[in-house]
Amino acid sequence: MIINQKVSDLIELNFTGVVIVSEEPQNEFIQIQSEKWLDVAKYIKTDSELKFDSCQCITGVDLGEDKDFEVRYNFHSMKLKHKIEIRIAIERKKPSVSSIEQVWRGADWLEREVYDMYGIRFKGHRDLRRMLLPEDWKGWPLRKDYKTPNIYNGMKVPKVRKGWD
Amino acid sequence: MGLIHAEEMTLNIGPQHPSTHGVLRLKVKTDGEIISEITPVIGYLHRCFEKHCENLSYEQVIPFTDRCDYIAAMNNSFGYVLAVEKLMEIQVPERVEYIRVIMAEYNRIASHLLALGTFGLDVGAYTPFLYMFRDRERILDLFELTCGARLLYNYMWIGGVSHDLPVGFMEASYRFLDEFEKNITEYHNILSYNKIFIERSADVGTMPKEVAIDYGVTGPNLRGSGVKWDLRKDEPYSIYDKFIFNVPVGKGLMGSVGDCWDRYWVRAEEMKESVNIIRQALDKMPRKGDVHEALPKKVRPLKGSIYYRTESPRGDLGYYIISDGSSTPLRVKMRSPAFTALSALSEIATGWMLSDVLVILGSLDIVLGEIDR
Amino acid sequence: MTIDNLIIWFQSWLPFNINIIALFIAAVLITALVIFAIMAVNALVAVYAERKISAFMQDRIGPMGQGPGLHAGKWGLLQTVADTIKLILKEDIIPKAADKKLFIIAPFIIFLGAFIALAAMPFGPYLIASDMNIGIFYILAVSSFGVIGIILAAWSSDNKWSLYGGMRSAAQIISYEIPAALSLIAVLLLTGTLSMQGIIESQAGTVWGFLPNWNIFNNPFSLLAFFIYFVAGVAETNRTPFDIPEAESELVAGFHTEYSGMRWAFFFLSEYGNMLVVSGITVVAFLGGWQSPVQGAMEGAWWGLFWFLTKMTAVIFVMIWFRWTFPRLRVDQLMTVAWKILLPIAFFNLFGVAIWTLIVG
Amino acid sequence: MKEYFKNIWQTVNTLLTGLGITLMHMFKARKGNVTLQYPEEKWPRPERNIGFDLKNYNVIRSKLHVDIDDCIGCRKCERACPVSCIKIDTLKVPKDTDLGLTSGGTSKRLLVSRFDIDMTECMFCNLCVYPCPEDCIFMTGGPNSEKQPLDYEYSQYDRNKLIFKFSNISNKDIKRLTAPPPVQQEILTK
Repeated sequence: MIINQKVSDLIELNFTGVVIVSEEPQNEFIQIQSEKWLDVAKYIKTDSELKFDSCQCITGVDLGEDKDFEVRYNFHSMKLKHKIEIRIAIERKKPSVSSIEQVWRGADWLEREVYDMYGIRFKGHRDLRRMLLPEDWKGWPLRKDYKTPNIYNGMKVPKVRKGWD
Repeated sequence: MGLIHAEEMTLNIGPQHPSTHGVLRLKVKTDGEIISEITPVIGYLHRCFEKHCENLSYEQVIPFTDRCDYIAAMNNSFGYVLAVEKLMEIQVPERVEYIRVIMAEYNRIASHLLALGTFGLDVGAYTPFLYMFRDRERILDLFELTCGARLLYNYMWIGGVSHDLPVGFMEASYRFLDEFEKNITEYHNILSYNKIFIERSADVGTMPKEVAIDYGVTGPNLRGSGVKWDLRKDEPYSIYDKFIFNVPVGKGLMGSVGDCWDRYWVRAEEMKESVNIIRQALDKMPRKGDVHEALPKKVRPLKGSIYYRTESPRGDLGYYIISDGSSTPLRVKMRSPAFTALSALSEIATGWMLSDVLVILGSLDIVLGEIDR
Repeated sequence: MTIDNLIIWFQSWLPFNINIIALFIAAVLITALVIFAIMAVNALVAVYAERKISAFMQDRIGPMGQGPGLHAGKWGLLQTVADTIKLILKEDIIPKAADKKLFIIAPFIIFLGAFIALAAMPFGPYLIASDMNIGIFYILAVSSFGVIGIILAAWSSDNKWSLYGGMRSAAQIISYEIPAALSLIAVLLLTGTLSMQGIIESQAGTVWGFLPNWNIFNNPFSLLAFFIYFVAGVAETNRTPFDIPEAESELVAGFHTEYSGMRWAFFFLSEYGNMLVVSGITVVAFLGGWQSPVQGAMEGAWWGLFWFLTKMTAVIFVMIWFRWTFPRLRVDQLMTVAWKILLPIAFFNLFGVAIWTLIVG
Repeated sequence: MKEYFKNIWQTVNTLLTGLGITLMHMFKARKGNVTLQYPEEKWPRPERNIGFDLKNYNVIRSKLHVDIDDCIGCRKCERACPVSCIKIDTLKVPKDTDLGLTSGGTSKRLLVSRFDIDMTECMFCNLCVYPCPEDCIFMTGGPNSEKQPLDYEYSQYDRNKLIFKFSNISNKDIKRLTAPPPVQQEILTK
C-alpha cells in the first residue's frame, strides 16, 4: 500500500519521532505515539495531500490482561478516496489519549463508545459519558479482566438457567 | 402581577414512541413546537454483540451479526463473512458470489422498502407503507424459499452459502422484478411527488455535504447530500465490478441538496439500481456449481487484523476483526452506519419543529438494533 | 318532524291532558334519543366502512370472519360491535396527576358539540328536530363548541403530548372556522336565508335544463366555495391530512393519549359525529340537501331521507378516502393553508358570488 | 403570483393522482393482497402466491425435531449451538451391550439419557443441523415434511413447556442397560 508509506513519511517529516517503527511490516497501518496525536490528527485532516475528512471507525482493543490497550482509528478521504489505519498504544494503568472529537465531529460518539467499553479516557472530549451502557454501570465490559458482576443495582444476575447446568 | 414565566420544556420522545423506529430516546428541549436542543439517548437495545463475539467461534458469530441490523440481515452477514474470508484468504466459487450479490441486493430493496414506508408513516401517509410492505413480503418469501427464514437468515457462510438456490427461485425472481418495477412508479406517484409530502420533507433537515462527511455519515444519507460515494462502485468488493449500475445522488430536485426528500429519493432510486443488478446477476450467474465447495474445514484465521467495509443499505458497514489464531475472534467490532447517522441528528434537527424532527429521524433510516448492537 | 310537531302530534292522540312542559320534555328526550341513535349507528357503520375501505385501498381485506363466536361475523360485520363491547368492558384509567373533574367531563363536552349541532340537521323534508330560522348559524356556532372539550381533555390529562395536541387543535379549529364560515356566507348570499330547510328549498329546479339547481352547480364561485368549505370541514373534524392534533406518529395520540375505555369511545363517537355534521352541512349548503338529483322524480318524505343519507355517505366516503391517501401537514403549513390560501380565495369568492347574484340572480 | 397559482395547481394535481391510485386499488381489492386469514387458512398458500410448495423449500425454520432413535450422542449439535439451548447427557454402556443401529447403519455406542431443546432460547440459526452425522436433528416441515410435518404452532402458556425432551429412555431401561456388574456407572460430563 503506497498511501500508508506516504502518510507515514509525511507524518514523520512534520512530527519527528512520532511514528513508531515496529518489526511488523507496516503495510496496513501506522503505529504512532499518543503524545502528539491531536496535532497529527489535525494535520492529516487538513493537509492537501492527505485530506482524511472522514473518521470511519474507532476501535478499542484489549490484547490481553498483561498488554497495553490499543485504539485503532480508520480514516477515509472522500475527496482523494484513500484510507488509512492508525494505531495508538495506551498504557493499561492509566488509559488516556487525546480526543479528536473536535477534529472530526463523527468521532464524538465513537470515542464515547470506546470509553464505555474500555474506560479509555479521551482528553478534551466535551461530553464523555457512557454511551450504550447505563450511566451507573460499573466496570469496563470489554476489558479482558472484566468479571461479570453478581449483583447489579440490587438485582441478582442470573448465570445459569435452572436445570441447564 | 408578575411577568409571564416562559421556559423551555423538556420532552422525552421515546423510548416507547410510535416513530422512533425502535427503542430510541430523544431528550428534547422545546420552545412550543420548536426544538432548541436534542440529545439522543441510546443503549436500550444493547445486547452485548461485541462481548458475545469474544466467546463464540467465527461461524457462530454470523447469526449474531444478523441480529444487529435485523432489517438487512443478509448485508450484515455478507460484510462479516467477507471480512473473515479476506482474513483467511479464501476464494469462493463464482456461483456463490452471484448468489450472495443477489441476496444482498434483494435485502437492500427490502430494507429500503421498509425505510421508505416508515418514512411515509412518519409523515402520516399510511397507505404507501402497506403497499411497500406487500412487496417486501414477496422478497421475504424468496428468502424463505432459499434459507427457510424470513428475517434472520444465517445464510451467508464463511466460504459459501448455506443452501443453493432452490428450484423455482429464478422464475419467482423474474416475476417479482417485473411487478416491482411497475410498483416503484406507483410509489412515486402516490408518495414521492405528492405535494403534501414534498412540503413536509423538502428543505427540511438539510444536511450539507461537509457536515455529512464530518460526522462520518455514509450510505444513502451521504449520497442524499450530493456526495457520490458508494463502496460497490468506488471500492468494489465481491463481484460488484462486474455489474453496470448507477449511483443516484441527491440533486435537490424539490428543495435543497441534502434535505429529507433527497435522502428519500436516493433510496427510491437505489431500489431501481438494485433491481438492475439483480437482473444482471440472474442472467450472468453460472447455472451449476457447488456452493459448499470452498467451505473451510476449520475456521481458524491466521494472526492478524482486518477492517473491512461493505455497503449495507444504511451505509458503510465496517467490521474490525482481530484474530489471535484461535477459532474464536479476539475482537469483533462493528462500525455501524446508523450509529454515525444518528450522531448527526442533533446537528441537523435542532431548530426544526417537533414534527420535523421525527421526519428527519425517519429520513435517516436508523435501525436501533444496529446502533446499540 | 320538528319538536313542535311532535308535541302537537302527542296532544292529538293522548286521551287526557298533560302539562305542556312535560310533553315538551318528553318530545325533547325522544328527539335527543333519536339523534343519539343516529350518531351511534353512524359511528358503527362509518367505523366498519373506514376499516373496510382502508383495507381495500391498501390491498388488504380488513376485518373478516367465518361465522359468529370468536370471529367478527361474515365479512367482519360484527367487528365494530366487538370493538364497542371491548371499549365498554375496558378499564377506565384516570391518571393520578390528572385534573379529575375536567378529565371526566371533557369527552362529554366534545361529544355535545357534535350532538347538539345535529338538532338543526334536516334529514328529510319533514325530518328536522328544530327548523330554526338561524339554522346554519346555529350549527356553525355549536359545532365549534367541541374545541373547548379538546382543550380541557388536553390540559387535564397532565401529559405533554396531550397538551401539544390540545394547543394544535385549538389553533387549527379556530383558523379553519373562518374560511368555512366565509364560504357558507357565499351560499347564504345565493339562497337568502339562514334556515336549513330554506337553503334546501331554494335549491329546487334545474340549471341549464339538465343539472339540478344545487348550489355547487349554480355558478363557478359556489363550486369553489364548496371546495373551500369541504377542505375546511375536513380540517375541523381533525382527520388526515389535517390530523395534527392527534398525529399518531408525532404525538402518540394527541389530546386523548391518556384516555381509555368508554371515555375514549366518546372521543371516537364525536369524531364521527363531527364528520356527520360537516358532511351534513356540505350536503345542505352545496348538494341540495334532500332534493332528488332528477327533477320531479323520486321525491317525497322517504325519498328525501334516502337522498340526504346517500349524499352524506358519499361525502363521508370522500373524507375516508382522503384520510387513507394523504400524508399529514405540519402545524405551520396547516396555518399557511388556512390563512394564506383558503382565506384569500374565500374572500375573493365571496366577492364573486356577490357580483354574480347582482348580475345574474 | 404565478408561483402561488402554480403551487396550488401542483397540489391539486398530485393529490388527485394519489386519490386515483387508492381508488384503483379499492376496486381491484382482491388482487395481489397478501393477507392470510390465519386460523382458517394456513401458511403456505402457493396458489395464492403466499409461500411456495413445501417440497421446494430448502429448509423451513420451524421447530427443531430430533429422531432420537438415530442419535448416537456425539454432541456435535450441542457444541454448534451459539446460545446453548441444546442439552445432552450420555451414559456409557458396557462394551457388549447392543444399543442397535441408526437408520444410516452406524452402531450406537452411547446411551442418550437426556436430549432437551429449549425452544424459548433457540434462535433458529439452523447451525445445529449441519454437523449432525446421522441427520437426526432437523427443522420440521419443508423437505423434511415426510419425516416430520410442518409445525410452527407450538405456543404454550408456560415457558417450561417449550423445553422439548426428546430422550425416550426410562430410568428402568437406563438401569438395565448400564447396570451389568463390573462396569462402573459413570455420567459423562463435558
